[in-house]
Amino acid sequence: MILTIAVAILILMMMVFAVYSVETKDLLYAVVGTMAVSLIVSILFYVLQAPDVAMAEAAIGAGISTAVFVIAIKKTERYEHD
Amino acid sequence: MIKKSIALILIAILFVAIFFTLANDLPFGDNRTTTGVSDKYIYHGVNDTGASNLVTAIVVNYRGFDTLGEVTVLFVAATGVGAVLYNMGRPAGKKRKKTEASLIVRTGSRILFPMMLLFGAYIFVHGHLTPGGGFQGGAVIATAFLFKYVSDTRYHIDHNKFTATESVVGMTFALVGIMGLLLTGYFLFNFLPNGSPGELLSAGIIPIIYVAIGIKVGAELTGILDNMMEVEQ
Amino acid sequence: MTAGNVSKYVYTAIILFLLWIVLTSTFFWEEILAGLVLSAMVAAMGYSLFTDKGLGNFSPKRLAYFLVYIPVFLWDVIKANLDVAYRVLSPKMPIKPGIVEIHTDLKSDIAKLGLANSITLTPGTLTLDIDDDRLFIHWIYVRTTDIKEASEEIGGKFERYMKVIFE
Amino acid sequence: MNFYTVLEYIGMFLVFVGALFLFLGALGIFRLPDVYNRLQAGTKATTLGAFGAIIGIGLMRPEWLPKAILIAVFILMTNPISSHALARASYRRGIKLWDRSVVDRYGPYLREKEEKEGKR
Repeated sequence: MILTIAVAILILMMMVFAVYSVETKDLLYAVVGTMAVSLIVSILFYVLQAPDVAMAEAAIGAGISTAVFVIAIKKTERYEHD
Repeated sequence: MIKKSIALILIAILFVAIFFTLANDLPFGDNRTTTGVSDKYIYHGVNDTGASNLVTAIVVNYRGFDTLGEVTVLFVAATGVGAVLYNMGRPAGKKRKKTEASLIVRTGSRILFPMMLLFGAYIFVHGHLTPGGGFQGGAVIATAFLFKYVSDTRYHIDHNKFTATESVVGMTFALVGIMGLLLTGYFLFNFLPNGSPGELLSAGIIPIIYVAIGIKVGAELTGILDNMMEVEQ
Repeated sequence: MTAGNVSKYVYTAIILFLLWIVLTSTFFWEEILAGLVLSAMVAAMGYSLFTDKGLGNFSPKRLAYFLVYIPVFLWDVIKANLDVAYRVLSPKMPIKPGIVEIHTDLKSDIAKLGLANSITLTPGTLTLDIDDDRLFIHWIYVRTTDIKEASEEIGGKFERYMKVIFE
Repeated sequence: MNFYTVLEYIGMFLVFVGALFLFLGALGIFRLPDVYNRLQAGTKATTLGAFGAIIGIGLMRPEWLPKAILIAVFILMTNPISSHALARASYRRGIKLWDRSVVDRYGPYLREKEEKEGKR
């Protein structure tokens, strides 16, 4: 029961972060949003008994790809135009 | 406005769908969901391959050819990044314009860098025993190099050495496959003894391939990061 | 001040090998062999920066001070958390923040790192920047702005340990 | 009551204490006025919170204790470094101190350093 509630909260948070990172005009915040989505997804993978995938998601999704995005934003522009 | 509310309603429906699927149809930690081919893997996997981590048994042994393709995809991606960013040039003698990292971060990276490398190596060497494997360990190794880049503005890797390492380990993967072809008639056939599951030297060719994949992925991701960092504004 | 390359390399390899033993927590000969090979390889990649003193770090006096330092430090971390709890939970929020400057006599980089980390984790202080012997500390409840007094109050205790352990 | 049961209860207690301090850290991030004060609460509380939780798990499953201690030591080493980097970066980006702060010795130092580098 507690696990079910926790999973529900995690899924809800994941969706909020996903919508936020699509909607926001500040690309840096969007990257942080996708990083949060990656972290929550990796927790969900762990709960679903897939530790291998959880590790890959945490290391690549939350670590390396965030770094690559931040570097790219630093080289280009931070704000999205209409 | 209407567009947004439609989107929100769709998201709510998606949430309900995902949540009730997870809550009702997928019992956590229960193998009631297994059907057909997965039963074969679960009941015969350890005996067939000698790897106590079934995910690794599937990824490297049963589906080893797919993994070779995956590694190739990553290689093509790294090459693509290099090709796109190559012409943006790196004029000789021009420093990257950046604030120097403080002494704390620099000293921290000095101490933590070898430890992070060893931890990445631990993950891919034990790929057939514990969760993790070549891809995860390679990503950890790449973060170690990323920390180096963050802490020292003048640091850069030796491209020739990295490319050489990458080619050698990539060729190792292919050579192991070809040896299987020569000895038994099947590409990537497990020609080494399985050993007893749970020990480090078991599972035949799996550890060799995972060490190769780990080093290759680490080198490729580091190459991507290096290309991104070096480009001038 | 710095030790020779061989000493540095051996020290790094030993530390990494101990790390490997703790990670695997087994004593199978295969694991030991893999650990030896890997720590020798990884040490070759980072030994020149890992340490300044090399094998000199293993002197008994240093180890003894280090063992004494652990409980002192952990007790300070707990005190720091009780301090945070008090400041956060009391309705008036008794804070008087500011950035003060302190001085240190430590010379080696690793000792400075240890001092800065200790200061960050102990009650009410956060290391903001460090430049040679000047440290800038964000203090949540400033009691003195004098450099000498602040140095003694914030870093004095740790500095005495760090001097023996890392210098 | 055997030895392992006692260890398990100690472990549960440590996990509880860790969670409590994590909660206090979150409350501190919510209540305190500026970035630097928030970082203070955040760093200390997350360090001890994670420390308690990890060592607690290690005591509940004694075969994991060495790994748990290793992770805890890594957290003790890396957490202060990251919070220092955050604080320094936010000061250099120009994020102001709380208006009721009493003293700021870092601003004058930075300006002095800039002048020195400008002259060169």
